[in-house]
Amino acid sequence: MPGLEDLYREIILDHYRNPRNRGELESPPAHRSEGFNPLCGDEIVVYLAADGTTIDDIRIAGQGCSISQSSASMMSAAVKGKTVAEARDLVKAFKAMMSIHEHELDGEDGAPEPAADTPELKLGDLEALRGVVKFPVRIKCATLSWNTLANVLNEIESASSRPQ
Amino acid sequence: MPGLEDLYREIILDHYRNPRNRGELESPPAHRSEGFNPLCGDEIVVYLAADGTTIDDIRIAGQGCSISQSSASMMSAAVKGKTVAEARDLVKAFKAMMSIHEHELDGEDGAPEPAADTPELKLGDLEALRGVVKFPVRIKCATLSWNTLANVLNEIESASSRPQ
Amino acid sequence: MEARMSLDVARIKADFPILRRQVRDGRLVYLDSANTSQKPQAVIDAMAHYYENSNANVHRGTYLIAEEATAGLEGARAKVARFIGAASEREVIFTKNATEALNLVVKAWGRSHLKAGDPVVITELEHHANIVPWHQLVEEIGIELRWIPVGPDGHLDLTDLDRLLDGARVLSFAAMSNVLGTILPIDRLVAAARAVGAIAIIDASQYVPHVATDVQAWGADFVAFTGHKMCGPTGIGVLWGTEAILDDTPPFLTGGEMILNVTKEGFTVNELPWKFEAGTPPIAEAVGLGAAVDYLESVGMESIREHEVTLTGYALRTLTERLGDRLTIHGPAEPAERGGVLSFVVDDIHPHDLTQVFDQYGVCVRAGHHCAKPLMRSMGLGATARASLYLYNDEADVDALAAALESAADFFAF
Amino acid sequence: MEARMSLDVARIKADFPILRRQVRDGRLVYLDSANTSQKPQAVIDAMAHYYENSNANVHRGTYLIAEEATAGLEGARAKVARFIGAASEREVIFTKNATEALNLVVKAWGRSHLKAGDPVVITELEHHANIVPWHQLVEEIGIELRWIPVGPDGHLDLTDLDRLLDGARVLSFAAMSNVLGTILPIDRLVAAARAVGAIAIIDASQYVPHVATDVQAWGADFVAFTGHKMCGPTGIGVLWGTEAILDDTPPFLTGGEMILNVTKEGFTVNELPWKFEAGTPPIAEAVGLGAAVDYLESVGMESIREHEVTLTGYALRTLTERLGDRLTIHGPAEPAERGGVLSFVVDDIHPHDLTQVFDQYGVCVRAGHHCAKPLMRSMGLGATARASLYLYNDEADVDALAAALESAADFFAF
Ligand SMILES: Cc1ncc(COP(=O)(O)O)c(C=O)c1O
Ligand SMILES: Cc1ncc(COP(=O)(O)O)c(C=O)c1O
Repeated sequence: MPGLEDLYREIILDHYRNPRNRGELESPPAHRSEGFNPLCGDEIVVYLAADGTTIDDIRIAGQGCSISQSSASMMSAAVKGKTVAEARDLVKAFKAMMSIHEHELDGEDGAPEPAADTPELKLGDLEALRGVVKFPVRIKCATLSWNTLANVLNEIESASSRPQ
Repeated sequence: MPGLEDLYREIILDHYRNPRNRGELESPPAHRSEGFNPLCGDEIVVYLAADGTTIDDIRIAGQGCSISQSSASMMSAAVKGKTVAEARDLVKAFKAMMSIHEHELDGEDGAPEPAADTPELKLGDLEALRGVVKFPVRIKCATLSWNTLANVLNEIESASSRPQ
Repeated sequence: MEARMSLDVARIKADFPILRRQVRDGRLVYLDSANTSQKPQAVIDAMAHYYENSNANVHRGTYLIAEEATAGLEGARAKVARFIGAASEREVIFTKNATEALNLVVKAWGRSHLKAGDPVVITELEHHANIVPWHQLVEEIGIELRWIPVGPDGHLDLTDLDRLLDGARVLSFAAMSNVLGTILPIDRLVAAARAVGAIAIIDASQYVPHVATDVQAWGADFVAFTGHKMCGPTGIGVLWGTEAILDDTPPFLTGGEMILNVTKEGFTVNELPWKFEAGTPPIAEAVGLGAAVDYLESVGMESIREHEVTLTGYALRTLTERLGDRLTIHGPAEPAERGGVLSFVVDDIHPHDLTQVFDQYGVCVRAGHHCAKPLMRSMGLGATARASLYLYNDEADVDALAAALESAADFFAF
Repeated sequence: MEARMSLDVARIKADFPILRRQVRDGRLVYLDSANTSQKPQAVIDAMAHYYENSNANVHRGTYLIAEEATAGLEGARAKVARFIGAASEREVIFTKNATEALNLVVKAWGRSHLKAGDPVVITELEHHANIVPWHQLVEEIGIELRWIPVGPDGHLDLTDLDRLLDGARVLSFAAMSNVLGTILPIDRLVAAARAVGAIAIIDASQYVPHVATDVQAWGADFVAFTGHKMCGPTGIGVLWGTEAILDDTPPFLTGGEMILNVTKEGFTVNELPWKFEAGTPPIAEAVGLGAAVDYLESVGMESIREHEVTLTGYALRTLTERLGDRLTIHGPAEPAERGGVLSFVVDDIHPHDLTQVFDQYGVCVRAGHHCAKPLMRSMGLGATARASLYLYNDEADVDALAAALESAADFFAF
């Protein structure tokens, strides 16, 4: 589709057609969080099993467009087996790629965040989503699963910092 | 003042400078009602003594512009000694002169009310206020005391229809 | 195939400057009027003319342009009153949009008249604007919210209506669904509400722009709609109510304009309609809405409706013929029973991806839940694509949509 | 006498098309900007351009013009955020006017945080928009409303401030009086509120259009103002709040846009700022307000303030010299302590009669209580005439007012 090559990369369509880690986990013990894109109706549920600080398993449920589904699929593949801290860095790196700099007054002159804040990580397959930035409306689709993951990670951290 | 001859007739300025029936009545027994023009801040208080169906005395307090004050002054002179029913007719006739036809959808094409509704009364001095119609904002000034009077008349009627 | 049309759509299109715009190397094909309508030049010019000649605050000034501004605002009110068949312009309240109008009803009338356990009946196809304010009353005072279900044909399922309405204090419903296009059985619903002593509230946001409306004939208590969907500007909506119920409703937003008197101890409210209009009203927007009413009347609401029924029929046929089984169009099959709102899904292509492809062809269609999530859930859908028609659309627009659909179907056919 | 002016007012006047209008055989002398301001061509054109090129609903569409419309709305929010020194545009909520903004605070924050007996402190010079919503809370939950008095010099009388603030939960005040022009001691009042743990609410409706504003420097919790007084359109206002307090405030109006999810059982709110923006927002109005901010910044808020101080001084001198003892101008005598809002009375001539005569000369001045009846009553006045200045006024405008005043004084000198 002329004009949409940057959006619909082959690898994205592949993840959309064959989503990885699709399904549910029993919760509890797994952590569970829902995310909504109020604008187009996408809904995502992230199930995450972490025994200690490692992400042992992750599953994705819900429905959405090719971008939100493929992003979720790639995200699940990328964080599975990683530590919570590593997953956090990935979230940051991914959102930075999506041009989202938190706590920034993003007017036209908003200066980009210092690079120091943005972990230099290999995003691998996820790089394919870089083209989404040219389609501002779709950024919310691409980041939906990541924001939902971030909520789960927060939950895990606050649970582990609570006195047992 | 060129352009304002129709508004500021000599008789109006006379009533403004020398308001008739200015003051208060002890209430009760006199009826009392307040009127506000929310647009320019005019306030009027009408005191009315009616023993039976005749308006024995009427007094006007409050403050306002030349139009609202002179209209109130003329109104008080016109209704003093009249019956409640006669006063009602005067209210109607005066409002008709002010181009106010009640319960009319007053868009541009709003047909004037049938003349039958408008009692043919000699308005006397009050005719001097006819020029106010050319100054739509001032119509509310001119009618303020009349609306307040109408409230008092309603009060009297509902009181007299109540079982003693 | 050229269907007989009563409107000269080419001439109407010329009235809307945005439709001359070229996007992505083609013309703009605007098919999202259920979301917001485009504006004719006459409306845009009326507002510019107001600002360039008569801008002043209303009801306050004692000078020429303030009188002109007041006449502009109140003249627009009279036009709207006539347009919807109100008994008097005292019944026409300007709000900022339909959402504020419905919130006013719920928060001013509802909070002062309802108590814990009082049943309020709405339908499953309501827009969030006619749902969430009621949810707030559930939380706040414990009213009971009941839902009239929607059948698979896109019509209300009224089997249990009597039971649902039993003891109800309120029946509130959309005159036309913004997702399915369904025109609701307004007379029957209002009569059913009356029969149990409930008040009737109609969200006519999708109806007033498209079908000649007579609020007195409906016999409801409140009717809400919004300016930007009827060729008018953003920033203005309308609440109509009978004088009786408006008199019996306490003020909502408060401040300037809506008072007769304020002291340190309290306040007295102004008369209708100003009692419900706090602060500086949307003056230029009212002028624009008045011009929109003039425009719609000059075209004729009957002709607009006829045109839309014809074009909806054409769209239903064309899309089905060209896309075949892969396409599902939701809502009533019969054009006469619906407005020109077509929600559809294509197998294996998410609506958001569909509309992304459409955009490449300049075709503007919305994808999502259309602010009607309970309906979407009851239909088992996450999202639909929704094309919606208005007086400036023609068969060429529908053809452009069909072509874009085919192209998307090809692209995503793996 | 030609005072030194930093603004090229002749050029500025040329930016405002309405000021070219001839009324009653003369030019329009607009001296009612405290009521509503005039609009520069750039603002009028920005809105027309929006409707002619990019009109679409926001946050919903997946096509080009919907993205442009969203960028227009959110770009305007970013401009407003910068203009008032907000920490983030998440803190900037678009309402329909300042009145809605203040009602939102009272009805959403106030109703959920205050209880019977809680003291709320306001001042005697408030606009009804910062009085009547509190009266509603007195009726509804029995808060205690306390009033900081105003002295004969037009300044607050702070003698009893400590006692008034004792136990207070809220201090809410106007940054600048719309009747007297008084600039309130903002820093001192916010600090006093902080010291007793009260939240601080500032009605900056008369301030933001005229004086460079830094809401973070003020350190208040909420700040409200209105678009139409700052060269922007009608139909839009702004509520600024700190993220902390906005997060701690339940939603107010509800419906589309402000939700994340809706089910039959309840709803989840969207993030800031949309949580407080229910329904279709004032999109074109936001675009217009953004253009107004651009315009004011291009002139420079410092220059505007300097110009107004100079012109206010000129007006105070000129009117006093030419009218003598018959004229009383209320409010602070020192231009640096006030805005260009001149409320005056002339012995034996009611303000409404004064402004009627002014109108014959094309001079637009408001007569009345200016939506501040408690202040009027405390000053022993029923009404004043109020002339108010803005960037497009010059000495010739003041001279025209003085001439009209003399003529009125002659006419009514019996
Ligand atoms: C001090 C003050 N507060 C609030 C308002 C209300 O503004 P709006 O009518 O735009 O809501 C005004 C102006 O009318 C004002 O002068
Ligand atoms: C049926 C219905 N009701 C209410 C609304 C809300 O209108 P607004 O967003 O103008 O308040 C809409 C449109 O969004 C609608 O389609």
